[in-house]
Amino acid sequence: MLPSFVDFTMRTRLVAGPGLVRELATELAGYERVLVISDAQLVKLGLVREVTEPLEAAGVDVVGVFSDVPPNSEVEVVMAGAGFARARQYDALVAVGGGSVIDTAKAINMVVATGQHLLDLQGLGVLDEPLGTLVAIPTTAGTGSEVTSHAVIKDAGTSAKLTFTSPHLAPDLAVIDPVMTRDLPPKLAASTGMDALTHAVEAYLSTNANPFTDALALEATRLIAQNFRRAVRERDEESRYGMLVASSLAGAAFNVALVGCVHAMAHACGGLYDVPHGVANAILLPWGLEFNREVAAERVDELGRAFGVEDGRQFIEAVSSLAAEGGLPTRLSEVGVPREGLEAVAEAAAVDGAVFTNPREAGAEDLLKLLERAF
Amino acid sequence: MLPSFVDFTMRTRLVAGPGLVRELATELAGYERVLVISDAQLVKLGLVREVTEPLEAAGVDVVGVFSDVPPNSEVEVVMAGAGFARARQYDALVAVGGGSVIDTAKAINMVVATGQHLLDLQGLGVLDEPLGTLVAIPTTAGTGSEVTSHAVIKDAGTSAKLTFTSPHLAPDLAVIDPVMTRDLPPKLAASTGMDALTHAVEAYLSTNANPFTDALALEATRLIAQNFRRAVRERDEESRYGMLVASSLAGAAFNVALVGCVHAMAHACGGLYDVPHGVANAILLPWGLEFNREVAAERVDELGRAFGVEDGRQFIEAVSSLAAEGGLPTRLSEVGVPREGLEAVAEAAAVDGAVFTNPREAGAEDLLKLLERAF
Amino acid sequence: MGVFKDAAELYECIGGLFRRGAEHPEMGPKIRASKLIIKFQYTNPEAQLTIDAKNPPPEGMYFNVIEGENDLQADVTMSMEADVAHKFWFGKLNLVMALNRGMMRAKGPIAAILKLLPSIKPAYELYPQYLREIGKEDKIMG
Amino acid sequence: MGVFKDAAELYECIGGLFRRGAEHPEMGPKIRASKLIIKFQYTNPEAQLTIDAKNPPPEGMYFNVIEGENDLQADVTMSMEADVAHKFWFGKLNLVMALNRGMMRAKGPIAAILKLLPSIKPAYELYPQYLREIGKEDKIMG
Repeated sequence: MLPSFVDFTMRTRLVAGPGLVRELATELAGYERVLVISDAQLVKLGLVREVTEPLEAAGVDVVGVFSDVPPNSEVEVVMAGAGFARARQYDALVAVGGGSVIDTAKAINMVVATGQHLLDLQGLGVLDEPLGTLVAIPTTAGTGSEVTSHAVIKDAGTSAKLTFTSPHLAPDLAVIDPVMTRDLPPKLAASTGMDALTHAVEAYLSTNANPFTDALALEATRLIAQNFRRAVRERDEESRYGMLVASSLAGAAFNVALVGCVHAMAHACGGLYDVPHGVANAILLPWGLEFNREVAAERVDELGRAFGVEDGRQFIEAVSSLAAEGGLPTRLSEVGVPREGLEAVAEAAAVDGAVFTNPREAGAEDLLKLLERAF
Repeated sequence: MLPSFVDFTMRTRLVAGPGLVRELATELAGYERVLVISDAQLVKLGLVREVTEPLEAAGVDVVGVFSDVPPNSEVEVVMAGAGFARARQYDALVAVGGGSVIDTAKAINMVVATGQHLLDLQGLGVLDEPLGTLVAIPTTAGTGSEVTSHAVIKDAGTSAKLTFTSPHLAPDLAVIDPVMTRDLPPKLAASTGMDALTHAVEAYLSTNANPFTDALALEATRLIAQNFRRAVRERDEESRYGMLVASSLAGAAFNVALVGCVHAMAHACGGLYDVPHGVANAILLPWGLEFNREVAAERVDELGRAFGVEDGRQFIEAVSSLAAEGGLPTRLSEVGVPREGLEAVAEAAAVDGAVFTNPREAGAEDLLKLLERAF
Repeated sequence: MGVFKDAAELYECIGGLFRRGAEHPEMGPKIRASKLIIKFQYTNPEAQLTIDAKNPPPEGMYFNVIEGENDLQADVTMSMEADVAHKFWFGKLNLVMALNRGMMRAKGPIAAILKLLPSIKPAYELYPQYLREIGKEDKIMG
Repeated sequence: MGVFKDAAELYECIGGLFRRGAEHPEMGPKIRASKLIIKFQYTNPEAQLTIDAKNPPPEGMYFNVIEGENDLQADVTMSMEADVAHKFWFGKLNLVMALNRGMMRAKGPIAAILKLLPSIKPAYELYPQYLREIGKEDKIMG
């Protein structure tokens, strides 16, 4: 049965290939001055140089590198980045980094184009006009932000995670190249990989899912099954490439289908106890699957088949062992969430936007039960 | 193994749902004056009114309906349509029709925006700037033109089919509603449906295929297997909806992956002997599959599994019987291609653009053998 | 054309629903607790309703309902066609989907609005009931 | 930087290849038969080569190869970076993909160009051979 309403687009043009960052100038033909957004660690590792050197060799000016983006970007960082950008002349922004860097670049792009403060740009459908050209080059295989129209930025004052959504936020170009994840530490490869898998799974189970998002989510699941272990342990180019493509596929799926209760709980664990997003997803995904299987058994089976196992039950087991093999914690008690905090996590998760597209209605009590099991 | 270069985008925003054309004004919020491109038959059947009445009820002006598009549109029709459009003030073009109508609207959009003659706009990457807003509402489930960046227009003078390709040609919005195929005669439902299946199959086997296009092509194949027979025989809303969504999925896949030798031969049969495109595809698809299975056995098996059969061999049989059950001719000899014309068809197909992305190298001699078998 | 012939009718129907909500023993306190000022901008017909749960409400109500333009600083502004709003209050519109489809635009912290969603569920029964009471059965969606 | 230091070097290498092609017993007649005028616009360095298979060719050649600007009316104009052209003539670039990726732009009937593709295959061997002959081994792609 098809859903009564289907909606899909992927505004971002994605190009992927080993060594592709060296050809960025070709993809950016017509652009002469780019401004790079990144973080200090990536500058240190030489990954920013992997992008800027070939650009400069091809005659494109790199007019500045804003490398002050922290792991969870904040409103003030965005405003500082916008100031940095305004002081320079450029015709394209190039984000080199993980989700935080890419989201920051989206936000900077929005602040510069509208002339407004970031806090005044929260919402859905706030932007009327296209923004400046934005290129996203991910250095983790997880967030999918390189192809989504969402950005999440923290308000340091209130600790709230602010959400920005607009079709105009989607990068114009995403460049996927495994060279950019060559230095990814195994734990980060594992946690970001579990984030990508969670995107695929929750997009597929979402009440907003449709044949376009289903197709991409299943393909992402397939690629993750084939590449996750090697990308964490052997870190060879082929498996890292596979994980990056999988992450973008999952991003394109959840960008439209949205996510579900696992993300709702992970957001709450992150907001209240600073649990890294991928780690929280890895811990909670099996429990969320168990919970949703009650109403979506066939779909969980289908995910299992895409993953290369026989059914949904085996899939849940496979997901658990994947996270464990990736060296990730498997219990909330291991990552600093106190038992007495579970109720607050459940309350916050029950009103998180993600919970509204979960296939099974999930109130605070339901979520508390899941959190207790995952504790 | 992932391809060494992956490329994907779907610029068009697609929305689909039964009854959705009645809500077009919601999707077009901010637009006040639309110009409709269609054909006389669709006007007569009242399908154009299905679109225009709710628009007008919602206060959107329909400033004109250009309904002179023939089944295989021509350069002069486009230029006349562009003249018609220039004489009116509008802020969006709405194409209501099959592939010929949608391609004509793309071409009119291009001529109006650039001020050039259509013949001067042939090529790839010719357009530098976005065109005006274009909405495509398909009335057949086959061409996928509502989501592609291609247009094919006939040059009546030379009988050549001219190809126009640019990301800017892709419609901004595709509106998929099964009400629009309610009057589709069974034979046309069958031939256009086989066209959609051929898009999915050839995109999946193309040398340009990638995980994004693979995912969409397999999902299209799945939906066609589920809906084709019913959409032809019972013509119920659900199966017509399924075929329309499948056709758009296949369109999004082949828009990037392109097609193969079946299309190359079908183009030649159409150009030389006026064989309708979907009919030619239906006749030739099993033979093309047989030919390509030599180098892509696993992929043909995978298509078979998506179709709901066990392997590639069964898939080829299923494809043959599907066309026959749809009441379509199964031999070139039945559709006006003379035996002595096969060589010319093979020669033309061997230099058709589509043949360059076929997984197995296909010269004129190879194609001639296939055409003889299909004769 | 649209469901409401003019702003007055919209104020009578949706405004009336909001006033009922402000007196509702379940919904009232929950919306009050949000301390939000939410503006609803309608088109076709043009109209504006404001829920003010920040300033002190009138006697017997948990929050203020204001018709027409005003100078209050909204935390969240929701913009939509009046028909979309009408549909929404029957529980017949998925808010997340409506926002994604661009049928509604939200300016401000959306999370704050989503948090209220579970609280306003009683309104979906209240709306048809209220329309019947005021003799507007013709507007009830099946 | 790029493969060719200036237009003169590009004319020597790619222009030279074209002139060899114009004498080639296999490629020459096939291109001649197309009767096309094809302009190649290069950037980095800026340069232009024209294959004119419409007007009578010089003695011993099947078509004209013209360096630099000219007033001929091209049937097809191909625009690309000089480095992309260099790569193409080693057979290392899928034309369809290059066109899709925007690495090459083609103005005019693309079908006419695609039809020539099978005919020009010998050029992919000829190019490195020719570069070696003129002492430009350093430009040969592995």
